[in-house]
Amino acid sequence: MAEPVLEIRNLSKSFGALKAAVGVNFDLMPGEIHALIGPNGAGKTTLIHQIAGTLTPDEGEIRFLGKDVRSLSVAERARMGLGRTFQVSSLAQEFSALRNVMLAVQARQGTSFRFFRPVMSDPSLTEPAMAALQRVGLQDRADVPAAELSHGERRRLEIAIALALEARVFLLDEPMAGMGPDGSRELTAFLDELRHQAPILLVEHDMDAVFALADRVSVLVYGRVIASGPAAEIRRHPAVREAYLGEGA
Amino acid sequence: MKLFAQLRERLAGPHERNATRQQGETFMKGVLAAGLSALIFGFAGPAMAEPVKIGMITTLSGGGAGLGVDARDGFMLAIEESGNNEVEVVIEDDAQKPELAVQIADKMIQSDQVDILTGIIWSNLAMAVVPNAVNQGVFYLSVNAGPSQLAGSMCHENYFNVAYQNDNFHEAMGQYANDTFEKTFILAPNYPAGQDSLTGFKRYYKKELAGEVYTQLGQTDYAAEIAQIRASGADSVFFFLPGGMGIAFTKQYSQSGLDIPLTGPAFSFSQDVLPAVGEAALGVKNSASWSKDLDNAANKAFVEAFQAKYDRLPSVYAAQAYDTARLILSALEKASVKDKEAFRAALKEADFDSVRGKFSFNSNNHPVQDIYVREVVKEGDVITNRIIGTAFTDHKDAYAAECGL
Amino acid sequence: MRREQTVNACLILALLAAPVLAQLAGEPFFITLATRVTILALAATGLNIALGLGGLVSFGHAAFFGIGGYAAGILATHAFNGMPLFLGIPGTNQMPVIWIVAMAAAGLLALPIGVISLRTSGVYFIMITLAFAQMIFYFAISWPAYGGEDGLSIYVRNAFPGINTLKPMPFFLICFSLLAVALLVFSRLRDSRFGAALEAARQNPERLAAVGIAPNRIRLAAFVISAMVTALAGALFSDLNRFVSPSMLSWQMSGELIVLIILGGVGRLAGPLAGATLYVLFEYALGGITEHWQLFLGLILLAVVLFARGGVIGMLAGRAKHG
Amino acid sequence: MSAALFIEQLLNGLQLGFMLFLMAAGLTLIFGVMGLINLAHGSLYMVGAFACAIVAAATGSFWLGLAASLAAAAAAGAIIEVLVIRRLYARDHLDQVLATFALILIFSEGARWLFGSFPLYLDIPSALGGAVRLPGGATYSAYRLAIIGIGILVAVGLWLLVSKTRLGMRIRAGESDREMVAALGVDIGLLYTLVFALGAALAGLAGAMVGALQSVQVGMGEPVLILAFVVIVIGGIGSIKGALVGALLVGVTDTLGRFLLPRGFELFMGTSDAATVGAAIASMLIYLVMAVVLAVRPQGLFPANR
Repeated sequence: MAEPVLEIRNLSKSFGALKAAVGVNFDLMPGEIHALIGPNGAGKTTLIHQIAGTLTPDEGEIRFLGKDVRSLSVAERARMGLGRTFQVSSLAQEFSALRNVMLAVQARQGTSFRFFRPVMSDPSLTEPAMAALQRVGLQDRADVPAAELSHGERRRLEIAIALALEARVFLLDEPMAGMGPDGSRELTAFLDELRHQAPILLVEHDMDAVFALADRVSVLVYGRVIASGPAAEIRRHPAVREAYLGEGA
Repeated sequence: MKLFAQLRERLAGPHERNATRQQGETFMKGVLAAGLSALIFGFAGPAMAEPVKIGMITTLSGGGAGLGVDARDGFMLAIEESGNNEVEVVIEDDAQKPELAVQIADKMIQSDQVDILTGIIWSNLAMAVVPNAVNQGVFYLSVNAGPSQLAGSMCHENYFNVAYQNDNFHEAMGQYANDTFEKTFILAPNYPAGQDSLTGFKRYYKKELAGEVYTQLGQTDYAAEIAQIRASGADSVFFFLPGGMGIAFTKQYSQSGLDIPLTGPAFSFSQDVLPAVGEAALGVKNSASWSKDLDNAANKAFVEAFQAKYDRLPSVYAAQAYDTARLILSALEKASVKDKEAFRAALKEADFDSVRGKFSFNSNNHPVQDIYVREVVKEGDVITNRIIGTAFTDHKDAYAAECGL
Repeated sequence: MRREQTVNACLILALLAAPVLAQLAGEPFFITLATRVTILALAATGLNIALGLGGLVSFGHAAFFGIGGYAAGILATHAFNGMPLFLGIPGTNQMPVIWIVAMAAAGLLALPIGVISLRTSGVYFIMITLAFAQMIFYFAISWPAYGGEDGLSIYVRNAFPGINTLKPMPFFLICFSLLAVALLVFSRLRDSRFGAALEAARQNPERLAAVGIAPNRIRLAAFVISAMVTALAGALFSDLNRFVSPSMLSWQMSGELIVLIILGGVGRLAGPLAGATLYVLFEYALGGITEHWQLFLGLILLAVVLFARGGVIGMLAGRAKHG
Repeated sequence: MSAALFIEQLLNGLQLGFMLFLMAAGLTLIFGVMGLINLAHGSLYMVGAFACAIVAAATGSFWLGLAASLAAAAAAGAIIEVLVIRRLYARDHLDQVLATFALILIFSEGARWLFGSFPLYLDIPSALGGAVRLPGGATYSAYRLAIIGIGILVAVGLWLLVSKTRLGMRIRAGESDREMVAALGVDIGLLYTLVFALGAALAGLAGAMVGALQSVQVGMGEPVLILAFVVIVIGGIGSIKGALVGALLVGVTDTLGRFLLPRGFELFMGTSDAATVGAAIASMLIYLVMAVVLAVRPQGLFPANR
C-alpha cells in the first residue's frame, strides 16, 4: 500500500470550552479525493487551518509527505506543496487575475528577493500563470483586477493559484460555495481531472458534488470524526444519517 | 518644516520650538528716509556712505516668543533713538527651530546680502547659525546666547557676544550660594545647557550638595523632584529651568509649601515671565548682568524710553539687545561695515554707554562685566527685581584661554 | 498609467527648472528651497517603500532620517577635528563615504527594530515604531558627546570629488541626482518580483503566506531598504543645513514624512515629490499671508483626507492601476 | 532613602497614572467601540483646560471651571464627531491619523488665534491648597490626592457604566458587532456621538485638573497624548482595564525611574555622571517598557477582542 500524502493523527484543538477537534485521525492517499463533510461549526475549516498552519493544534500530529510539519510556518508548508483555497475568497484585490497567479509562480520558483527585473515582461512568470488561468477558463479575464471579478470567477482564480503552485496536495475549502448549478457542474468535472495531478482534501457542503467526486468521505461532528470510509458506505452509515443528514435511524 | 513644529514644541516643552511664523518686517521706512536725506543733504559723512543691512533672526512665536519680542523691541528702540537712517533691519522669526534659523540665515546672507546678523536667543540655534555665518564673512553679534564652544575653541574674529557667556549667571549664583548657604540642592534639565549650568554653578560652589538632579527636557510636573528636595535636608535650592519649565516648577514649589530659599539664574525671573509666575516668585534670588534699578544715566534713560514706547518694563533680554544695537551704532560712527578690519576694531573698542554701566570685551570677544544678585519683589502691583548685591566684579568667562584670538 | 507618467515627468522637470530659473533671476535662496524639497521628497520616497508599497505605517522613520543626519554630522566632526572615531578609524568629509555609512547604520538599526515591530500589526505597529524612535530621540537629547539637544554643526559642507558642494547649485544637483536614482529604484522595485510580493503582503498577507511566501521576511526587507533611503536623505539634510539636531529624530518629523506621502499620493512614484513640493510651497505662500497659516493647512489636510483620496497625484492622474 | 520619600514618590506615580487614565480611557473607548485612532484627543484636553481657566477667572470658582471643562470638552467632542469623525470610521488608520492630525492643527492654531500664545492663569482651589499628613510620616499635596481620588471614581464609574447600564450594554454590543446593534434598532450614530463626547469629557477633566498644576497653554495636550497612546498600547487597545493597568504602570515606572535610576547608577559612577545617565535612561524608560511589552505580547497586556 502506498504511503499517505497527508496523515493526521490524534489531532485535538479547543477554543476555551469549544472543542473544534477531538482526537481526529484522517489521511489522504495519492490520487484520491477525500471529502470532509459535517454540519456548520463541526470544525472543518479549523481542521484546514491546522493543516495549512494558520492554527496550531493543541495535540496530535500532522505529517505531510512523511514529514512532521507542525513546527513549520504557513509559508513553509505552502512551499512543500500544500495548495490551499479559502472558504471566502482571499486574493490580492488590487492585482489583476494574472498577477495573482504570477505571485504563486514566483513563490514556487522561490525568487521573491529579486529586486529589479519587471515581472510583467518576464515570460518565466507570465507564461505559467497564463497557462493556469487557461485551465480554469479565465484567460480572457487575465487583466481584470481581482476585486472586479465575479464570485464564480474568484473561486476559479483561487484554483488557478493552487494549480500554479504545482501543489502536491490540494486543500479546497468549499470551492462550490455560491457557484450555482452550472458552475458546480463544471467545477465538479474539473476537479475530477485535477485528482490525477495531486490528491484533494475537499471540504464541501454540496452533497451531489461530494458523492460524485469523493473516493472516501469522513464525517466530522463537534470536532469528532464519527464515520470514515468509501462514499457509498458513508451514504448508508446510520450514525451519519442521524447526526448529519438529520434522519431518524 | 513647520507642520509638526508646534507639537514638537509641546513634546519638548515650552523651552522648545514653535511654528507660527511671522514674516520679515522690513523696515523700509529707513531706506526711503535714507534716500531722501541723501538727496537733500548730498553727503552723509564718510562712515555712512552706504546703507547698512542688519539681519535679525529671533524667536517671535511659540513658548519662547517673549524673549525674542523683548530683544527685538530693545534693539529697535536703540536704532530708532539714534535717528540713523542708513541702517536697515530685516527681522524674521526662527520659531525657535534650528533648521529654520539656518534657512533664514542663508536667505539673509545670500538674498538680502546683510552685513551683520544678530538676534538669536537660544544656544542651540546659535551653534547652528553662527559658525556658518561668520565663515561667510558677515559679522554676528549675540544678544543673548553664549555657548562655551563659541567662547573657546570655536571663537571667531567676526563673532562678538554682547550678552554673557552661558556659564556666567550660574557661576554667579554658585558664588552667592557659596557665601550664603551650606547645603544646596541643584537641578537642571538633562541637555547640554543644563549640564553646563550645574557645572558652572559648581565651579564656584564648593560646599556640600544636598542633591544633584537632571530632569527631562520639557518636563512640566516636578512633584517627584520637589519630594526629593523635601527629603534631602537642603538649606537652599538652585535651579535652571528655562521657559515654561521654570514657571511650572516655581508654581508647584510654592504650592508644595516648602520653605527653603530658591535661587537661580535670571532666566526664570526675568520681567517677561514674572507675571505668569505671580507671587510664587517673591523672594527668589537670581543673578543677572543687568537690572532695571542699576544706577547709571544710560540705564535710566533706557528704562524710561522702553516703558514709554512699549508700556511695559524691559527685561534683561531687552537690555542686552539695546546694548547690541548701540554697540553697532558706535562702531558705524567710526568705520564702514564694508571695511571689515576697521569695523571689527571699532566693535572691539566697545565705545558706547552700556546700560550695564561698564562693559568691555575680553580677548575672545566676550564680555567683561559685573554680575549682580537680584531679589524678586513687589513694587505696588508690579512684581519685579531689585539688586541686593554683586556676585562678581569684572567677571570673565572660563574659556577665553582656549580661544586663539 | 500614461497620464501618471506625464504628470511625474512634469513634476521632475519642474523641480529641475526651478533652481535654474532662480539662478538666472539672481535669487539663489530659491535653490536652497528646491534642495529642501528634493531632500524631503527623497526621505518620503524611502518611507513610501514601506508605507506605500508594503502598507507598513511606520511612525518612527524620523529615527532613520536622524541617524543619517548624525552619521554625516559625526563623521564630519571627526574629520574636522582630526580625532579618530573609534578603534583609530578616522572621520571623513567625503559625501559618498558618508552616504554609505549613513545607509549602513540605518539598515543595521532597522533590522532589529523591524524584527520586533513586525511581530505586531495595525495600530500596534504604528505605536511600536514610534516607541523605538522616541527612545533614540531621548538618547540623542541626553547624550552629550555630540551636542545633545544643542545639536551638532558641520562647519564646512562635506565634499564630493570634483564638485564644489559649497555652492548651492552643485549641491542641489547632487541631491537631485540621488532623488532621481531613488525614484528609479522605487519604480523598478515596485515592478519586480519583490515588489509584487510586497504589495501582496499589504493587500492580503494570508494569501501571500498560502502561496508560500512568508510576508514578514518581505516586509522586513522592505522596512530595511526604506530606512536606508530615508537615512540617505537625512545625511543630505544635515549637509543642507550644515547642522544636525535631535529635532530630526522627533516624532513630529515622522509625522511630517507621512503627511508628505499622503498629500502627494500613497504608493505613487512621484507622490512624495508632489507632497514635498506642495508642502514647502504652502509653508512659504500661506506663511506669507497669515501667521495662523497652520489653521488653513489643517483645513486643507482635512479636505484632502475626506474628499481627495489619492493625494495630488491621484487628482492629477486618476486612480492607481496595477498591471 | 526614607520610607516617607518612597511613599510620596509612589503617590506621585499614581497621580500621574490616574491622570493618564482619564486620557487613556477615552482614547481606548473610542478605539474599542468605533475603531478610530483619535490624535485630536490631546486637543480636547486643551479645550478642558482653557474652559476651566476662563470660567475660573470669570467667576472666581475653580469648581465652576471644572464643570465648564467637562461641558466644553464634551460639546467640542460631539461637534467634531458629527462634522468630521463619523466620516472616518470606515477609513483605514492612515486616513484617521492624518485627519485627526489636521484637527490638532485647527484646534491649536484656532486657540492661539483666540487666546494668544501666552499661558492662561489657573491655580488650584484654596480648599485643596495644603498638604495632607499621611501615616508613616509622609506629607502629600491634598490637590494631588484629589486627582487620585477622582481617577478612582472615574475608573469605578466607567466600570459600572460599561457593565451595569443599558448604555454600557450597547457600548459592549457595539464593540462586538455594529451591524447587529444597528439591526436591533439602536441609533448607532447617536451612540457613537455619546461615546465620543464621554471620552472627550474625560480628557477635558484631565486637562482642567492638570492645568491648575502646570500651565494652561496652546499645545499642552500633545505630550500627554503620546503618553496616553503608550498607555493604551501597553494595556491593549479597546480595554478599559488595560488602560487602567497601563496608566498606572506608565505613571509609576516613569516617576520611580526618574527617582531611582540616578541613585542606582551612583553605585557605579560619580554623582554627576549618575544623574545624567540615570536621567537619560529614565526618559527612555516608558518607551522601553512599551517595546518590551509589545515584543512579548503583540496585542498588549489585555487584548480587547477576546
